[in-house]
Amino acid sequence: MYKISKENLNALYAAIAGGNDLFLPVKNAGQTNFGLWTESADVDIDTLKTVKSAKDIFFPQSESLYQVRRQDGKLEIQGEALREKPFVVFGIRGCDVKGMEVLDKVFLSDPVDGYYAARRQMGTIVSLACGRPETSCFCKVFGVDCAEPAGDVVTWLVGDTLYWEAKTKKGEALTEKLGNLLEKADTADVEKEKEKIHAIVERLPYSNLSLEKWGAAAADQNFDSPLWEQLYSPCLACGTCTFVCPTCQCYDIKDYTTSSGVQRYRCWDSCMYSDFTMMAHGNNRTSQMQRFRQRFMHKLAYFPANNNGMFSCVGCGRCVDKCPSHLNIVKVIKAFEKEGQ
Amino acid sequence: MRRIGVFVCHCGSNIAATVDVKKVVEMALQEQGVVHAEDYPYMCSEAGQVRIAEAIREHQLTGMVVCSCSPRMHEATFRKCAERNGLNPYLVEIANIREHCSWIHKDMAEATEKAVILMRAAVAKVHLNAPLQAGESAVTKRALVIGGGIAGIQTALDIADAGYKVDIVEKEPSIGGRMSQLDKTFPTLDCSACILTPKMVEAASHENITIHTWSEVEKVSGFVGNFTVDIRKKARYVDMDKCTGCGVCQEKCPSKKSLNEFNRGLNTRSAIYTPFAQAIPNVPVIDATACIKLKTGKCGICEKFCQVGAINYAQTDEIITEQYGAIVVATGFDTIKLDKYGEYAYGHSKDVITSLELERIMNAAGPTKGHLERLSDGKAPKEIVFIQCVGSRCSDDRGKPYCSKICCMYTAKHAMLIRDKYPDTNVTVFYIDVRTPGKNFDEFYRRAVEDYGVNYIKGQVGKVAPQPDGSLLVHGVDLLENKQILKKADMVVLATAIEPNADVRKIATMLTASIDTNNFLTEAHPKLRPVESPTAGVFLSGVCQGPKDIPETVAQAGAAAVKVIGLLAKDKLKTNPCTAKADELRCNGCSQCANVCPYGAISYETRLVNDHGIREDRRIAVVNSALCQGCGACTVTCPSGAMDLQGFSNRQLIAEVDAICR
Amino acid sequence: MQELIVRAKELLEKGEVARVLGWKKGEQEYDAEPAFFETAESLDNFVYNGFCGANLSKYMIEAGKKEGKTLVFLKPCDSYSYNQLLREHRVDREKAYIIGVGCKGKLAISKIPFDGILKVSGAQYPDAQEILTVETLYGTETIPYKDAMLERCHVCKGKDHVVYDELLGESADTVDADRFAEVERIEKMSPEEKFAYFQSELSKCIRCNACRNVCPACSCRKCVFDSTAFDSEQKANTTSFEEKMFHIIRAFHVAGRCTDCGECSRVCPQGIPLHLFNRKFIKDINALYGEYQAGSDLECPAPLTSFTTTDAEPGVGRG
Amino acid sequence: MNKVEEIKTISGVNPLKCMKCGKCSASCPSFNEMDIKPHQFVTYVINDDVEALANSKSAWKCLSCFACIERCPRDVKPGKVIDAARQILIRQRGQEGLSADEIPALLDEETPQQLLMSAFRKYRR
Amino acid sequence: MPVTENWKPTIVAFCCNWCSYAGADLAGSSRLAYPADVKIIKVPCSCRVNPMFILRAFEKGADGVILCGCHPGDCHYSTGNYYARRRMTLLFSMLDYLGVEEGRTRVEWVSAAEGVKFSETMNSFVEKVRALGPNVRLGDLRCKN
Repeated sequence: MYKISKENLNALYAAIAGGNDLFLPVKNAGQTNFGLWTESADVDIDTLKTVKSAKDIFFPQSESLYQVRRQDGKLEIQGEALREKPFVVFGIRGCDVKGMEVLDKVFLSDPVDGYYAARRQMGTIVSLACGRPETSCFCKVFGVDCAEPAGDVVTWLVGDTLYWEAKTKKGEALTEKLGNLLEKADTADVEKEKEKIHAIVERLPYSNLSLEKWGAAAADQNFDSPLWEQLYSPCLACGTCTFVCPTCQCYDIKDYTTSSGVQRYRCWDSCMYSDFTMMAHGNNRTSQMQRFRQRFMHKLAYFPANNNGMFSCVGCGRCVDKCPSHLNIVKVIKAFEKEGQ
Repeated sequence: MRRIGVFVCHCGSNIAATVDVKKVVEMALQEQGVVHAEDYPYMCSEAGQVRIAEAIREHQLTGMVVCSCSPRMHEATFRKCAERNGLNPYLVEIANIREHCSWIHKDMAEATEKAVILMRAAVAKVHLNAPLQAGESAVTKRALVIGGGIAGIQTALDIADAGYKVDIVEKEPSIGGRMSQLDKTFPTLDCSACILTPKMVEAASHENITIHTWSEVEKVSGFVGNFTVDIRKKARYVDMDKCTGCGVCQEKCPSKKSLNEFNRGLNTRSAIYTPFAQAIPNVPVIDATACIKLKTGKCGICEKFCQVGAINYAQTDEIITEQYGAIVVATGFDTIKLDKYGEYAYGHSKDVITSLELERIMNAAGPTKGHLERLSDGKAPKEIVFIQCVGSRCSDDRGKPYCSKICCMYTAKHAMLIRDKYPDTNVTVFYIDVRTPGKNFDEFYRRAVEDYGVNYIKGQVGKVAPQPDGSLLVHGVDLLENKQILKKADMVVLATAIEPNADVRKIATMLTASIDTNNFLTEAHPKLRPVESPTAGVFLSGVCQGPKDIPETVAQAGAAAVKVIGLLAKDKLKTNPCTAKADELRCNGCSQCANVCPYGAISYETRLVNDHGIREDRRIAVVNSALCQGCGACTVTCPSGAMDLQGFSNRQLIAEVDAICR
Repeated sequence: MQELIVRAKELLEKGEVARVLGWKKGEQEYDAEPAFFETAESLDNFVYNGFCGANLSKYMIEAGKKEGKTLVFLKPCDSYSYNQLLREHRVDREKAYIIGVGCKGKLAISKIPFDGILKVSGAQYPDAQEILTVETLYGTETIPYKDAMLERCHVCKGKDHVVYDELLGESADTVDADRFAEVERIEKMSPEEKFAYFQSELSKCIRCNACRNVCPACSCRKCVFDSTAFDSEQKANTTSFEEKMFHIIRAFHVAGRCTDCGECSRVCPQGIPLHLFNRKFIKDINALYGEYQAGSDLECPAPLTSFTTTDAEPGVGRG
Repeated sequence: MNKVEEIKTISGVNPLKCMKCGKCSASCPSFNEMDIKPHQFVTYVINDDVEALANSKSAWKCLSCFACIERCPRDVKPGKVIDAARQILIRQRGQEGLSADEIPALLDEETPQQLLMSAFRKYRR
Repeated sequence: MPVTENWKPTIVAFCCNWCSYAGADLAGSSRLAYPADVKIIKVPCSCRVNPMFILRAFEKGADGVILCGCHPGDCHYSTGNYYARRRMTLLFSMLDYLGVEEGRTRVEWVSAAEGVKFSETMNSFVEKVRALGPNVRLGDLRCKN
């Protein structure tokens, strides 16, 4: 284990950024999101939750796939280059790291998504333990230990000191590169920090949600529940929950005409939208209740059914914070929990 | 996938000299969907159209673009050509590479590049054009003529004689207009009333003509073939059906101090009056601002003396609504106000008068019973000076920039008449130019000089100074002699500029007919469509379109009538198919579009809609395509884009934008 | 709050209304959600406190499609939105029973700057306190009620409802700021500063459409930005200022119709002050075409569907 | 700048607008004193003969009463043209005009005030 | 796109069919030159121009957009340009508010008889846009590669 004092972090960032792109939480107009580090960037690793997760570093909100040009009456197709430059994501929390695992299941299983795979390959994840978990956090429910997140490197911010521990080969390579910026440290402070965090997690209101009613079996059991009709009604059909979610992975593919031809790109889509998966014959889910149900059933029933029980929720709580109508997955889980009693 | 043909016209050298037409053809063939492109010296020619026809057949075109002159010139030509050859006319677009390109650019490379872009925009639009079918609307076989002067009367008579109903709306108590105020007419010197009155009588007695005098047009809605017009019939206070026109009321009326409008305010009339003896209808009106009974409730003398009980003080304005297929504007003219011409002392001296006032003075029914006398002292003038171009041909804000056209001739007429009737009265005319184009016009003017000894001096008058002895000192100049002239005169007559009647702007707005900076109504084309307004179904007759003398006015009145007859002879009109249409799946039924529709073409109905499986009753906008004129105001008001305009759809316009900006 | 429940139960039991549209208790005090109540028992979960900021008027579009009357609770500012929907034939007045509820200013949990909030006291109606006490995982804190209030409440339109069947509860005067001060501040900036400001704010936009979907004026069945027919569909964000089209057009579409209810800014997950777009139009409309408050009545001509012949020319105010 | 342009710039007059109506000459109180008449001024400008205009008697006979300027229907304003001709001359000669201090000495009962004012306008700019 | 001396702006001019398009025709038949940068799109009336078209033009790479219609009061459809006037007044005010350069947008009323005005308007508008340089602020970066 290594450590570096907080005041030297800028030097650390600069060192990481040499040869890598460095993404980390940056504050812009009052909000913190992952962004590219520059010398003038307002780095903010104190904010627990970035508004959007770190998902869009690996799976951008919109990305070009290829361009079609018309040359002398013929079409010429040029694919977008895959990520070649290595990059580092710093300050990613345990829940978001877990979110990457979910995305991997989608994008790295056959057929592999080349764009995503290239980014995963080139990216090194430096996670950060959560010193002050929030009311809306319930990562524990999904087996995430926010005191000891996964990642190529795990870091802890204890007081004015950042502790650094490489966990993988990628992480070790990065650590090596940083040379004597990091100094050796013992683990005592970190152990104490973990204990403190675990104690807080126990006091979180949603830490003990029961997932008994969920999992693969729920696909049949819960689909026709009358609860959906009650739960969905305040839903505005906006995409806030999907866009802040670290695991939502649906996208749409569209064309855009530019001065140099047609650009085909993909962009995040939301199952909450009425035109989601709209096809020539219409829509396979016509009511908002169906769309609302889809989102939660996907996260808590269909996904585990297809992925050995792995839920596609990581308990980050962003949707709990951001839903304009204060609807969220916690309320859904609790409603089904009560139903049984 | 569209199969588009692009036809590039050289227009002789009009286009080809500045635009590389071969290059445009070459670039057109690069465009998606373009299966054929060619250039030709004159696409609009018979031979050019044959080539288009062949291309349509050979390449089975489903859309075409003609790169040529403005669509205002030949869009109709090419659309008809397409239609004849089995291609819907609305699948044709014009790229205007002449007026908007070759004629304004000098550099060939630059002009060619622009022509290519304009071609691309048209091709992009054609991709999205839909075949449209013109609808039909019925024609109301009745015409409205606004204004009952010689122009309006002649137009109405010609239309009526062709067998169609015509209504004349005249704001004065009688038809007749300016011509009824004139004494004699040039160049024949026949009596104005003698030739006008028979026409007035003919109009009044014509079975197809309805005359609304003392009436004004209040509101116009609808469109060509189907106008709906509200006419305000002002309270006359005299029952038209009962009155016999005996005239006793006018004699007995104690309120006699109102200025006589017909005599240009040179004398007074009673509160109940007919403007002149031959008035049609010969039914008086009561001037409510002068009538003692109407103002104070006391009097009622006319009622007492009226033997048929025609007086009705309780009458009020009445609005009648009528349907018309065509509207003719014949609102005529007035002389301009002279308050900005202090140097001519008009208004300071009673002996400085306008020519129109002289007409009344010379007229036997006028304020002096036809005796030429000074209004100040009643004496016969021995020296009369005429000043030409008062307020005409002025580039400052005091007058009008145009030539009033009639002044040279009527001044010659006045001078001649005076010299004829009063040989010992000297007449001097100060002129800038004497303009006498017209049959027998110059001869007429020369007679004034040669046979009647009228003294024509070239040079504008600078000032008219009233003298203590009652005479007028005219400061003039003789430019040919290069001498200044100071001339003592007993009377000065100003050839005052004429201008369109003050009401014409209001009427033009109601009709949405366009009007120029001088308030003359604009013709659809200055040479080829001189009696039509750009607004379909609205025609122009007389001076409202531009200065004219009587024969020209009558000729134009007849021309306007022919256009109206041509329109009314049709049972159906093809309507513009480029109308708005609401997409029922996206319409919110919010009514915003109806609020901006100038034609009331949008209504709402609740109907069952199947929106991708959701079936529900929805309030949906419905456009009446017979009423819609295709302005597109509704389309922008519609936030969801449900309302769209056929032929100028959102996607078509965006495609053009994209093509230009790419 | 209790009186609202009593009255709602009464109307429900008498059969005068088929359902009640109000706010339902959430997991915390501050996450009440809009909800339909169809039985008297379910009303036990009804809540009305300082955190019930959600404007319920837009839900009345859907409610209007259901059988029978819906009782809806509208705060004074919500009633403007309802009126505007009424004017646009989007709701059926016959199918609504409107109780105008009092409002003492609504709170935003995001404005309470403490981590790990567990409990907030002082926001309970009708006994809202001047100081809120906030229990958190990391200790107890206090904050003045006013400091935690939504921006819109600082520039409140007033305590009067513009449409209602009956009124319940008292309102408080919460105005302590000038509605147009922020717009004016931006107007005074140089073009470069303005652009930098909006670029910074709009670059946060994630196109989640929360602002649009919560907006009572954005009640289109199919938004142009979801519609391929106009070739205006937009889902992606690709540039630093890419959302301008969406936000400018959205503001334009609601210009003259936006009641300034402030829901757009309340729900934006990225905290973009979206009301500054709408308020700019409102300010311009007031200055150029006369004072106009959308939703205040059903008759007077709307600014963008009317005109005078002497209106200002485009570009008015430019140098 | 040549003289023609100069005179156009000083006077602000477009001589081509003149339609030769003669209203200026009819209005001019100094007409009989002038060798070149007011309606002819523009002709000299058009014919590029500013020299003759500047050296004419008219240049100094114009009273600057502005009657022609007021009444000109074509916005040609001969008074301004002749004034501009004078200006050109004065500029050539340099500063040797009447100054305000000299006026009291020149005053006498017989001299109309208007004449003095116009003289001042003419000679002192 | 770098600003070079040879840089030419892209200008979209929306012209109503009845007045301004005819005014442009008159400018053409009178041989009154204006820069070839101006490309005219015909619309039936100025009220047909949706603010979206204007933003779209900018997004796709236009450097200036001008809207021409009949003079207020002279609209062929009687009221269209009055609505257009309000819409554009508000839109332009918003664009100014967002920091878009004022010279990039303009509305001008040009009648069918005003060929001279059309040409002068286009000349002055293009001059202004040229001075401003390429439109960056409203452009969509996707169009600029």
